[in-house]
Amino acid sequence: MISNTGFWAFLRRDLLLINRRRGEVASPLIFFIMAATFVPLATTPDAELLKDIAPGIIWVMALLATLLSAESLFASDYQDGSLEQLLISPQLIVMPVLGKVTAHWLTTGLPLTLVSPLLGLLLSLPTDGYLPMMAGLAVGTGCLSLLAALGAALTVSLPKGGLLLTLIVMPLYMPVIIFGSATAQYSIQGLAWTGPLAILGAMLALAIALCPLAISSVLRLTTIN
Amino acid sequence: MISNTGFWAFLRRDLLLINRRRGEVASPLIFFIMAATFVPLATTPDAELLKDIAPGIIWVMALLATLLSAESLFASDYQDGSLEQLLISPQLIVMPVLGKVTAHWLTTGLPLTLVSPLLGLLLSLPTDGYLPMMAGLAVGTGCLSLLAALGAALTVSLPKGGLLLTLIVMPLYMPVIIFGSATAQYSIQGLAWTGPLAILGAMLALAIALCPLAISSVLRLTTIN
Amino acid sequence: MNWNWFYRMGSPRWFYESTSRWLPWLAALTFVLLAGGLVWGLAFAPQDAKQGNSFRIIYLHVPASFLALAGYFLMATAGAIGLIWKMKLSYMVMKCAAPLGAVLTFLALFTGAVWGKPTWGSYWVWDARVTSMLILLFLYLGVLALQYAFDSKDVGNKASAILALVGTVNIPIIYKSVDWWFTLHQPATIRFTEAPSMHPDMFQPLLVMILGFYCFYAVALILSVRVEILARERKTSWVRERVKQATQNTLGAGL
Amino acid sequence: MVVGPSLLSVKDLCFERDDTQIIDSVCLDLSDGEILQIEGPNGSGKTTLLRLLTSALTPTRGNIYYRGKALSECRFEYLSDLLFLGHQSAVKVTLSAEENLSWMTGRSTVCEELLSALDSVQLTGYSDVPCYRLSAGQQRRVALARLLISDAKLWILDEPFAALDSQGVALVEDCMQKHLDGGGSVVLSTHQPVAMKAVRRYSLMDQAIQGAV
Amino acid sequence: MVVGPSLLSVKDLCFERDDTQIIDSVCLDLSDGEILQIEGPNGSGKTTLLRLLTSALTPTRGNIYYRGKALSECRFEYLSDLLFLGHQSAVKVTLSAEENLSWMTGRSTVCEELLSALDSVQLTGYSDVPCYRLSAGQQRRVALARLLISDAKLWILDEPFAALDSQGVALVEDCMQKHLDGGGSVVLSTHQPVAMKAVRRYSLMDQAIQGAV
Ligand code: HEM
Ligand SMILES: Nc1ncnc2c1ncn2[C@@H]1O[C@H](COP(=O)(O)OP(=O)(O)OP(=O)(O)O)[C@@H](O)[C@H]1O
Ligand SMILES: Nc1ncnc2c1ncn2[C@@H]1O[C@H](COP(=O)(O)OP(=O)(O)OP(=O)(O)O)[C@@H](O)[C@H]1O
Ligand SMILES: [Mg+2]
Ligand SMILES: [Mg+2]
Repeated sequence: MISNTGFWAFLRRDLLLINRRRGEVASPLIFFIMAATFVPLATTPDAELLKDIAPGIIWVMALLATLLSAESLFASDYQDGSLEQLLISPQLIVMPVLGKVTAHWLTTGLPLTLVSPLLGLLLSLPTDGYLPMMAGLAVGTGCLSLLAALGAALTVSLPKGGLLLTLIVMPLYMPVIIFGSATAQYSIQGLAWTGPLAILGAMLALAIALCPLAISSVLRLTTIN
Repeated sequence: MISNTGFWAFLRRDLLLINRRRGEVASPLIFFIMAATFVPLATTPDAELLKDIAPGIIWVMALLATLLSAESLFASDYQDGSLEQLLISPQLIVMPVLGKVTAHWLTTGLPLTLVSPLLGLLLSLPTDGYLPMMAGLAVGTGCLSLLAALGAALTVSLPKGGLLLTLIVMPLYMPVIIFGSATAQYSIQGLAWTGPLAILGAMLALAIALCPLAISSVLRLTTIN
Repeated sequence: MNWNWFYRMGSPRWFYESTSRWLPWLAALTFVLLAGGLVWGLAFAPQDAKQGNSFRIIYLHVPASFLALAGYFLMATAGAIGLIWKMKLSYMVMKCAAPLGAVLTFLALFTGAVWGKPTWGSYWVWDARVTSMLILLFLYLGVLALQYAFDSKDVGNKASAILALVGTVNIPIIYKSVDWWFTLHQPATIRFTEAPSMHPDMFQPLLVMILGFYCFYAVALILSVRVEILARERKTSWVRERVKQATQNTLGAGL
Repeated sequence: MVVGPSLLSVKDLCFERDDTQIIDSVCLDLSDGEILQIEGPNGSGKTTLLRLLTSALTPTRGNIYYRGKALSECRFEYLSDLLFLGHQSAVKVTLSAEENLSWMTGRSTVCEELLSALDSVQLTGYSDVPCYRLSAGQQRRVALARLLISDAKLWILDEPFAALDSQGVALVEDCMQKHLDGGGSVVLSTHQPVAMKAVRRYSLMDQAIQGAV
Repeated sequence: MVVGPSLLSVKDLCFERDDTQIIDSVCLDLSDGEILQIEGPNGSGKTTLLRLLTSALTPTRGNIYYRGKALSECRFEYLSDLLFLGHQSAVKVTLSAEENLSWMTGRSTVCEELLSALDSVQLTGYSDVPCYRLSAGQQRRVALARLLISDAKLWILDEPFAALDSQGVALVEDCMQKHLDGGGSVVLSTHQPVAMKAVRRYSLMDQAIQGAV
């Protein structure tokens, strides 16, 4: 059953599902904005200082937003039995998985990227940094979504998987965040920011190649009970 | 049924449940540490700069850790019908709710407080700041747990409540985080830090008085379908 | 080629019985190496010209760092063998290597931090190697947490094996990126990445300590795997037999 | 013997949700020692009615009386006398059967009584196994073991036979019969035939299925 | 007519989980047009056996053959011919009945066929209501509507009658009968009696209940 469950079918369905709960579409975005605004509240309103840490803070919050919204990537499919149906469908499940991850990115990574200049403004980021930051976020959040999906697959059968997911995935995020925030920082310092961006791109390519496969086998594993 | 479901009964049961899933006990703690480590990675390893933002970062991360672990506070009780049983038990449900929140604090707020000097070390916080920071965290995370529980009650019937919860609760956290990080910052700057601490204490008292009541009535409301 | 030996090695019983034979010898060797190395290093090796006596912590720090890293690869390899050949023993090794590795990583961090105070003036510095060691600790903790989060041992084993493998892919990337990050931001305040051209009198006890730590790691791992085997196979006849013998022996000794 | 007010009586109960009338003017009466089966096709409102009776839902119109008093006046008394078993059985899957039972019945330690209740529902060897390891029917049995220990007067059971095998069904029926004989009362909903004598039936019209929204 | 290899045959199937033997040496045979009911008390391993048959679980020993070929050789073919309905019915509660059905059957638009299937399971007025608003039985009916549309040869149904009223049960039985008449086969587990002729039964021993862990 579930015969033509390819990439597009899952992409379309997940977008439909997210769209049904209107409140959910905006959630990662608002989390992103709110969490980032907390930083000046808790640290200092000093623009000079904020400027230096702005790209980093934006990246950390983007990372957390992606991570948190990924938690439910497979959860509802697991609970209602859809995941079991997917696993016994004749196709390879790599394409559906990729479809789901794409839907996730379209509803978190992409809006985050688009809204990041606003945060840049709030955190006094120099305007030169906007474009590199957005480019970095666009590519980097792709990696983040894929890695988060791997974590979500590993913890799908655990009732309280959210935090555990964080624990597992965060160390893997390290390179992404370093190169990601470097993209913006380089450009502010007048260095060539295409270097770190290229590395981010390479990491994305690697993640696209490996993660869906890993996720598929993990899903088979963790859903057996 | 569920006859003697008072404060202690729920406290004991929740601790038992958390203890059953070993991996879960340490999760908020590790999240806290990891998320805080990301900040220097994404911003700057410069101790001079880190020192200034350290209390703020520690507080923001403590806030996020409490929030994320609160998400599942009522979720499993809701799903398996225990919450319904609680709601039709003859007692007031205020005490059980308080018991659950206490269990939550004992497994998140308290360990976070105890481990915060370690983060202080990593983020080059001056040693004078340790004691005020810990005092502030101990009191403040109490407020955070109570408010997070309120948010968890509001979103308990929503499948993807995690992020929404964050949205609802974050604005309420604002005062806690301002006075909380002020406690540590005042002491570093050599000011009297008992002032903000006293305000935190007052907020905690208020939260203990009001939140359990609010949570009880919210639970009645959100679980009707 | 005959693969029998390979599968026999996968048998917990074979492992238990063969290790019983040579474990005492290994333990004795470990003791000699560690005790000898410590006494040599702490008491007889010459003082460092610049650091004075504080440098002596190197005899704990370097071996612990070595084994923390090597232990991760051992754990991941054991996990991979378990996934590919479905060997129970291999999962047990992985499971026991995780806490051991985490403890060693912690020891490396701790000794490094203690050493950092006199040399760098602060317990912590966001140096490349130091940071990647911290991430290594997180990776270990992730594997541990995932392992125990599953109610089913089988699923827990496989899931954490996969995580360990993913981590192995990441360790070089993490190391490279942190290294790169460090050189970007901060002028080299203190670098300890270049191997210090050490005086042989200091270096020889260090070698002994490293060897001793390797042996210690092996002994600790084997011991905990043996405990794990007894726990998992407690229902089998050979374990029951052994338990009966052991209780009789102690009873006999008591009488 | 003077006939007192009936145990539970429901007057003209209505419930609407999102502007749809789900329960429409239900009137019921239940005396001590009586068993009442709520009948109706899928979607006719059985679960909704039972949850109204437990006070988990609040009716939009109408009243429920317990021993002649309106529910609002004797909530504590009523709820103390009540045992409800819903579609979801409130079994915590990480706890073992005996831990679940001792928790659900408010006992702080595992006593003989609990173990013998678990024996009766044929979970003898499973009492210390975490419940996620049990089959659907076994988990349901853990929840049903409450019936054997409870001293509530009024049982409200939503599909108590779901997921049970025939032995299990017989067990529950037996248990209900004993309860009735002891003067207790039962309201239940089920799609399966109930093999007990003296079951009174109340049928909800199947308008729900026929009428569109 | 030459008798080919049977549709599905299971040889000496064993399954253990965490060192407990749950399925012990099951041998089965199923031909085209045949219906097989897996019987057994709660916890005897029916669900586990059915999930083994769908290949969602991997047996620790033994083999499953589809039309004479081992499953590992004809996985794609087998899974394309298979329809499985488990305890959980894979209904997305935020989607409406018709959206669910069109998704589950892999159609990209809502067509006549889907709507008439929903009519047959008596969800006429409910086809565009989000499923969380439906009762337990109505949700189950959404999943069962798949049976009316499917062109799979082999149906594996775990407790298909759960939560259904008597009309619903009759409907499913009817549907299975048509499937059998068209040469399809069914394996199902249920605790309720099946009112169909020619149901072959396979009984799992109830060792699980009797033996302690
Ligand atoms: C928390 C702080 C520290 C951490 C996490 C740490 C970590 C490490 C690691 C991972 C190694 C490498 C082992 C290998 O090459 O496989 C190492 C080696 C070494 N560390 Fe540290 N270290 C720390 C602090 C220090 C300090 C303060 C000193 C002294 C100034 C120091 C001196 C050395 C030396 C001399 C080596 C051997 C170098 C070599 O042979 O490559 N470390 N440390
Ligand atoms: N996740 C699991 N881990 C370990 N054991 C399990 C697990 N799930 C089920 N079992 C055990 O396997 C046995 C068979 O379970 P299964 O769910 O197949 O039974 P069933 O025949 O479907 O029962 P029911 O009629 O109650 O649905 C039970 O004894 C149960 O204790
Ligand atoms: N959360 C809800 N919101 C709106 N309507 C609902 C909700 N839950 C149920 N309904 C509607 O209420 C009616 C009665 O549902 P209820 O669950 O009480 O039926 P039921 O008799 O228990 O059915 P079943 O036999 O399938 O369990 C149904 O028509 C359903 O569509
Ligand atoms: Mg119902
Ligand atoms: Mg079953």
